[in-house]
Amino acid sequence: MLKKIFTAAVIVAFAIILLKGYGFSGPDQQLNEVAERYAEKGPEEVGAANLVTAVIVTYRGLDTLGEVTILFLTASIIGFFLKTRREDLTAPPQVRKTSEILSTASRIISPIIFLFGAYVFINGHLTPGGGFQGGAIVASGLVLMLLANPLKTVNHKIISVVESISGISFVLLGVLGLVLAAGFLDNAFIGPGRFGSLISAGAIPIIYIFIGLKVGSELSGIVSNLQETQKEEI
Amino acid sequence: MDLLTRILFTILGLFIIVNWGLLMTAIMRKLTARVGRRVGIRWYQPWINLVKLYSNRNSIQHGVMFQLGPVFRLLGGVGIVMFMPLIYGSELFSNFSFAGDLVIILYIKFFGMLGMALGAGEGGHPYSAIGVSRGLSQVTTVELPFTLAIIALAVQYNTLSLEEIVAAQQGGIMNWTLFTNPVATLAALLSMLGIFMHSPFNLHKAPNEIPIGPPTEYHSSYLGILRTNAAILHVIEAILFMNLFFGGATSWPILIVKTFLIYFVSIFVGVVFPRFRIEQSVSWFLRVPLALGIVAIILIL
Amino acid sequence: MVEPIYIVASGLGIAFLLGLFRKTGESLPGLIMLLTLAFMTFVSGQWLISLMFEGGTPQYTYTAGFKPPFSINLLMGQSEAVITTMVNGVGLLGGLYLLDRLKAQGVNSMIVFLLLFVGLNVVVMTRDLFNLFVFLEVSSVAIVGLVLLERSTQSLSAGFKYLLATALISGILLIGIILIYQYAGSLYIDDLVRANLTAVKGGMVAVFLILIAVALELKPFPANGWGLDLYQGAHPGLGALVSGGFATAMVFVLYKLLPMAGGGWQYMMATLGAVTFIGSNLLGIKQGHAKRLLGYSSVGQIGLLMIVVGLSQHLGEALTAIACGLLVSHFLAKSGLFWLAGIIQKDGLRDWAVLRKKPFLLVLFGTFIFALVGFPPFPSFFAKWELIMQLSAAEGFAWAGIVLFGSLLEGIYLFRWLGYSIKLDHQELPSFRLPWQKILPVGISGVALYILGYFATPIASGAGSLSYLPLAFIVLVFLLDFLPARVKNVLSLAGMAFYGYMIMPGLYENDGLRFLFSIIFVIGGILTLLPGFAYTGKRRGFYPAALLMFAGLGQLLTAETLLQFFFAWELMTVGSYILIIRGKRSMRHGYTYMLFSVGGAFLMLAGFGIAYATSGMTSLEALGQVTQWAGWASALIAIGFMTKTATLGLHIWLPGAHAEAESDVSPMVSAILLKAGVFGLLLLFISMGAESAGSKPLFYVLGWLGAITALIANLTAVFQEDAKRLLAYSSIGQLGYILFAFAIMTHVGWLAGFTYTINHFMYKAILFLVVGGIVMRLKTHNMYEMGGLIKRMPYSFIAVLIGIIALSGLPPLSGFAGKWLFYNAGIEKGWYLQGGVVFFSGIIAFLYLYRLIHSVFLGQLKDRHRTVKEISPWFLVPAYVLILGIMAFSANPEWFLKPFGQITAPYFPDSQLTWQSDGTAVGQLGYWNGTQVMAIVMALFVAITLWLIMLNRNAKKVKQFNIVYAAESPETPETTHISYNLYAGYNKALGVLTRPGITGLWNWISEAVTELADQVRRIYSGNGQTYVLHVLTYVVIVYLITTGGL
Amino acid sequence: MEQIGLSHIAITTGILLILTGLWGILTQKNIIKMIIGFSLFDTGIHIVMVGVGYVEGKTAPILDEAVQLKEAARQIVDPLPQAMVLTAIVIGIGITALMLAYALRLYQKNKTLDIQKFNDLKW
Repeated sequence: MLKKIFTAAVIVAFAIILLKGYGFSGPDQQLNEVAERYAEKGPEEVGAANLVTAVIVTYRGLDTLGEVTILFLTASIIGFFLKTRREDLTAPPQVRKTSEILSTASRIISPIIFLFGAYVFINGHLTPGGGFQGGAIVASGLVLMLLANPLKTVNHKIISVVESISGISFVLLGVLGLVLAAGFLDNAFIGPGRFGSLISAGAIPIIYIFIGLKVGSELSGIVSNLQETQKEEI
Repeated sequence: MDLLTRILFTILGLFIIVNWGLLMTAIMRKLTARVGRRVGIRWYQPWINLVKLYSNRNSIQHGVMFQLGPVFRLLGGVGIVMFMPLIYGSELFSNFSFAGDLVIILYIKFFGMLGMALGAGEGGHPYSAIGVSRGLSQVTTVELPFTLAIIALAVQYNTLSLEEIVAAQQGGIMNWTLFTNPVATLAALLSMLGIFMHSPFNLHKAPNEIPIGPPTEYHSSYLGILRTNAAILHVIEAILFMNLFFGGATSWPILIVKTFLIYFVSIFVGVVFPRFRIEQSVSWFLRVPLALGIVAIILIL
Repeated sequence: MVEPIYIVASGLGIAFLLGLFRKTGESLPGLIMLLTLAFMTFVSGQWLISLMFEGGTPQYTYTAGFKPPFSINLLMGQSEAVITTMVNGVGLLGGLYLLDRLKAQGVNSMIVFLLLFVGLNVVVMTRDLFNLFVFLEVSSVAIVGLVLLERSTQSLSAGFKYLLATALISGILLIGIILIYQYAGSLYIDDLVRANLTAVKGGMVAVFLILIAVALELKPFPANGWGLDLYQGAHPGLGALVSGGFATAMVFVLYKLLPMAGGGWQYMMATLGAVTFIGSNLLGIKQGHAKRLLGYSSVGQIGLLMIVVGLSQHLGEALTAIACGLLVSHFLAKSGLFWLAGIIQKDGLRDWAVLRKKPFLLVLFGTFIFALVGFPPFPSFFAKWELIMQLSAAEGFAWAGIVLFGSLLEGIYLFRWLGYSIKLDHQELPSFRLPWQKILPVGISGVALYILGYFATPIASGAGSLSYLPLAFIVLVFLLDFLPARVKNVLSLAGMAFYGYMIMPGLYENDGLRFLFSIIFVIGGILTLLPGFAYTGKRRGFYPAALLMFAGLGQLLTAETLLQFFFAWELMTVGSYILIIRGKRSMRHGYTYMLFSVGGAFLMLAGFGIAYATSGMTSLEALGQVTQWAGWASALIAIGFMTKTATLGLHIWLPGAHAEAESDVSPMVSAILLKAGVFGLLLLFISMGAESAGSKPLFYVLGWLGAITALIANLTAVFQEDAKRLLAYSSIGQLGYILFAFAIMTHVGWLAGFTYTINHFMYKAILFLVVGGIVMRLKTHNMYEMGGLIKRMPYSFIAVLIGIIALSGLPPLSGFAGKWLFYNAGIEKGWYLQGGVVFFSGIIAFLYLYRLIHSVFLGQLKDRHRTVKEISPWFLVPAYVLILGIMAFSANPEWFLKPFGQITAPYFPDSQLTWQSDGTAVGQLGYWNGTQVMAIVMALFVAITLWLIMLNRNAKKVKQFNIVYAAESPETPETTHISYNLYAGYNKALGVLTRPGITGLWNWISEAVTELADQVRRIYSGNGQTYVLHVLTYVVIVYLITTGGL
Repeated sequence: MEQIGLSHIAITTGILLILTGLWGILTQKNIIKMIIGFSLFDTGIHIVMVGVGYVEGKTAPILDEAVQLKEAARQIVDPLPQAMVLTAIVIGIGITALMLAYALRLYQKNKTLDIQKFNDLKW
């Protein structure tokens, strides 16, 4: 009890610190220097209609690379973390049967989900969304499939090949930016295209496709690994 | 003065000291016996003893150090004589005191003690070792108040030369250290009791327990040397005190009277008090005499 | 020149590529991973060389070519090059080390490994706050992943706790970043530094949150349970990476971000570092688990670096050098230690005794320990020196004190550990495998420490022309350690002789004082090396250590600057420590010796700091130019030296150390080594001067200290049963005299001091040599087990006899000169009571000296010693050479005292000793003619001896037990030889003074510290949730302290 | 404060979520619940991030028909926090997944999810 009171006191103190930090000075009425420049120069420098994408893929491309790396890292860790006891698996797992509706629906919806995911990451530079969102959507399709058929095993080889190839491609595109254009991850080594159309914003759509594939395969890998580990438990 | 004359006079002085020492020993033993209602020895008994010891032909030895023990011992006693000015104002009887001052006398004393201890050690008798350990233990604490008194004197007279100390005490009894610095004198006199190692501070040879202590294994001429040395020591240490505290001596008769009286003090105390155990005597010297010694030092600070 | 971005690109690309190799076996991916790490190391190393040595310009890398703050940029500057090289280097070596583990876990683990280093590189190079966050997360996640290399429950729970804590910390960091963006509108660190955010109300909180998060990543005490658990639970290979790689990078991040905040915050960071440094090292004292201990030590060292970074504004230009020196030492040493832990696979500190089976690992272990504590010739030594100097120069004495105190605490457990591994009694020592790829990284770390130490020398002020020549020779001897002892002995003697030839003529010309000590150090060194011929076998480690000690001693004399002096001092300490701990039961004593040495050295260092600060000089003359706090400086330095001279209170290390050392080591450490402290004190005294008002009380106190030391030590010596212990206490007492004599600070006093110094060197060497020789023959130290050996060892007896006569100060031998000078000096000075105490101690010396010679040589010979031989001539020869020295001094004191007078005259021109034409020395009070006394005594001796021989020419030698024994015949020597507890009565009366009160005090202190450590460490309950609470509470409390309220 | 803006609501909500998450992390003994706490904590931070980037009365930073290319700077909200929040979310996902994987293994080893039971390493 004493500990809880203490904990509460600490949290309250922390809350006060946060409130002081935020200050509630009222929202900004205009953009700061950095954002203003993104808004003004972004379209011509990067050529992406979605400025968030421009920031993510180009201005702060290294963040994105790191972000992809973290997912990749997590997937790899979970891969070697959860996999090793596969041999111990003796009795075939007992699973509750899934409902007819779910399994039927998944067969219909899954391809649409995959397609939707692909759409989202291909159009990342134009519309809300992008590689991550698209990848997540793709992975959610896989989750649906696994829910419908828990005994289904995913082909890890394909996943890892897709994951690796897209990862390497991302890095290589970045290096191409360095070699052919102004710097690492510069998208301008491919012509800018027409602003607002699908083929625009230089290498961004290509990068986003790889990111999408990578994120999708990584999330899928994580989910399927977790799911397989659970199978041994049952 | 050439070296030969000096040596001859030193030997003469030594001869007088030995004989006076033997006589004094006899007188004191006689006195002690009378106090104890005994007859006591004849006055010439010490000479008889010496002659007997030196002429004893039947002798054994335990090894080189055993033999060297008495040599060292006598060296200690004679060494003090060497560096001690005996008669004030007499160039002839100042011996070799030009080679060293009071400090050398203080330290050469230990030479004999160490020699005795070493020789006794090789004798291999357990009583010897016990006696030595007791004797040495006591000596350490005896010397402390004595040293303090000497420091007080050295400061008082601003010299460590015995000759100069004696010189400073000339010209009347009131110039004696006894009166100019009574506290230091008292401290030194009390430690003197330990220096002479008579009762009550004679546990090192406690006759009833470890018959004669360190020299247990010594006999014949070895013992003769030790006895000779004892006679010398009694006198020469009394001379040391005389020189330091009682104005020195300007002639042999004065020397004899003064040394007798000084020596008598220790005999007197010995007759009155029973023997101390070693831890008792050690602590005793670290109490009263040491306190006096420290007071003597504080007075000169 | 390869662009720095390729470090990142290659790492990431290869990591992704490795994903394709998941099914193809592990060897190829392993190789690729190592090659990639090698490439990364190569690139950063290339930049390092270019920027540091070739004057290259820093390189900015802009994402997509846009300038910051609009894009992320990476900077490869000097510091970045250093740090990335270190990080990548540890990655390469660590990868090699962990290769078999990684292979066993599959390609995925290699990916994780590689990504850890990609993350760390970006963390170091990036100049964008959010980017830093992202790649920090990459590193943290990778670490959490690598925890799984070990699959125990322990490592799992450790990893999870780590994950919980870092998730919270990164959350806090993220909040800080977004707030920063809100206020500054930029994430570019340089912008943020310019923005002066702390002036804005909320901006201060933002900066606070970021800095506190970075600080928390450094695992500050006490909010670091999760970090410690990780160190303990994870594979030691990972521990090396976290400690060597991650922590290194994070310290740099702190350095990079701290300028965002103002000065007050930097002090806050330094304070957090100080708390961590002290707290963590304190807790280490109680720790018994090797890896966790390394964790404590790591955290502590990082705390030290936090102090350095926090106080950077006071360190000026020295900052980089200091930080790099500390960082690189910690980095190499700690990784090396973690790797060692992985090789021997023992958790208990005591089990590290197995290292003994592989001496070269033991050497490496010792190297790491010494490097961590900051001994020469490692970079940390120079860095710590410079740190203390700069802190002092900025009057940051409290900080200097904290640094030194924490280092001392660290030394406590590190040296205990080293002692265990060298000497702990261990029943069975299992052997262990040594795969080359595990040894290689450790070896490289060790060697790198030495090499970098050499190059780090110029860091420190006053390094000047520090000579590494003797060290090079020692390395040579070390490499030849496989040769038999005799060959090495010849080599060592040749080296010593050459060294003497190199330094002594110069000293003779210029500096009598140093020449005098060079006689003790060099000639004494040669004489005490001679007994080495009595040993067979290889005596591994002996010669390098002995030479190290002598090299240190020699360099003390040639030192011109404070640093050179301190360098030599520490070399000597290391050498002597190794020598001492070689003894059979020396573990505890070597340890105590080391602790006192380290403590003393740190006090000295603090004193030097004050001297440097107030005089602005680096040369030894600085000691005399202390304008402020002179009393403090002198006292600190004096205490430092007095730990070496074993003055009362600081003496408890000596008896055991000297007594348990090997037979030929005891004379080295007793007769020679102790004089180093004397030399130091002399330098100090000279520079203080007798007349300066501030120093008088100090000398007065030192005089009393010397007197009391002499008294208590001599008294204690009286009651010893162990011959070498007796001599050891005697040394303490003699050093007390020496201290007393020099503290008198008059001409005659110094003459007495020199006389004692040179005499103690001679007779203590004789006594220890002979007693050591006897111990070798008899295999016991206990005197009551000896007796009657005069019959078997007459030459030893004579040597000891002369030794004790000289020691006791009886005329005519040389010891008397000391006594005589004492009387004159003491009375002249007016130190009557102290003088009385000293003389009393001198008389007490008779007791133990008699005990020594009686119990060993006289009395009854034991049955089992009837056939024992005379001690080895290799012990006797040096002893007799020294006897010649004593005899020369005794026969003609002028030869010695006049030069002493010349040495002393410049410092004390008044009241000198005058010499008459016949050789009589005349002081203010007394006079003394050594030559005449010698002649008189010798003449008397001859005469009496002849007389006695004449009288007793027929004396018959009798058998052993033929003594007057109350009509019985004693048969066993054991019952007849009175030796055990010889001075029982004395003990009853005065033994109370020798009760080990001081030892008790030190024991109490050590127990109290240990108990404190034990209580404090209970905050690490093991509960991950509590750890998270600690983290949050830490944030709140630090906030409260920095802002003074909510 | 003149009026309660959208961003204030978002930020207050975010902070409340952060605190709720912290309470969960610090008081729940069940590891899964702690992980949920972390998710809340993360989500709270993400909301705060978005809230900070919001500029009153402006629209998403996508230059389509709704936004004039020339007037973009005056019509859109700050795109940077949005980019950052995306990254943060992904990182959060990674960490959550890792925590869950750990929870799984911890449960398999000790058959418990009580955080207090995993204290064999201490002091």
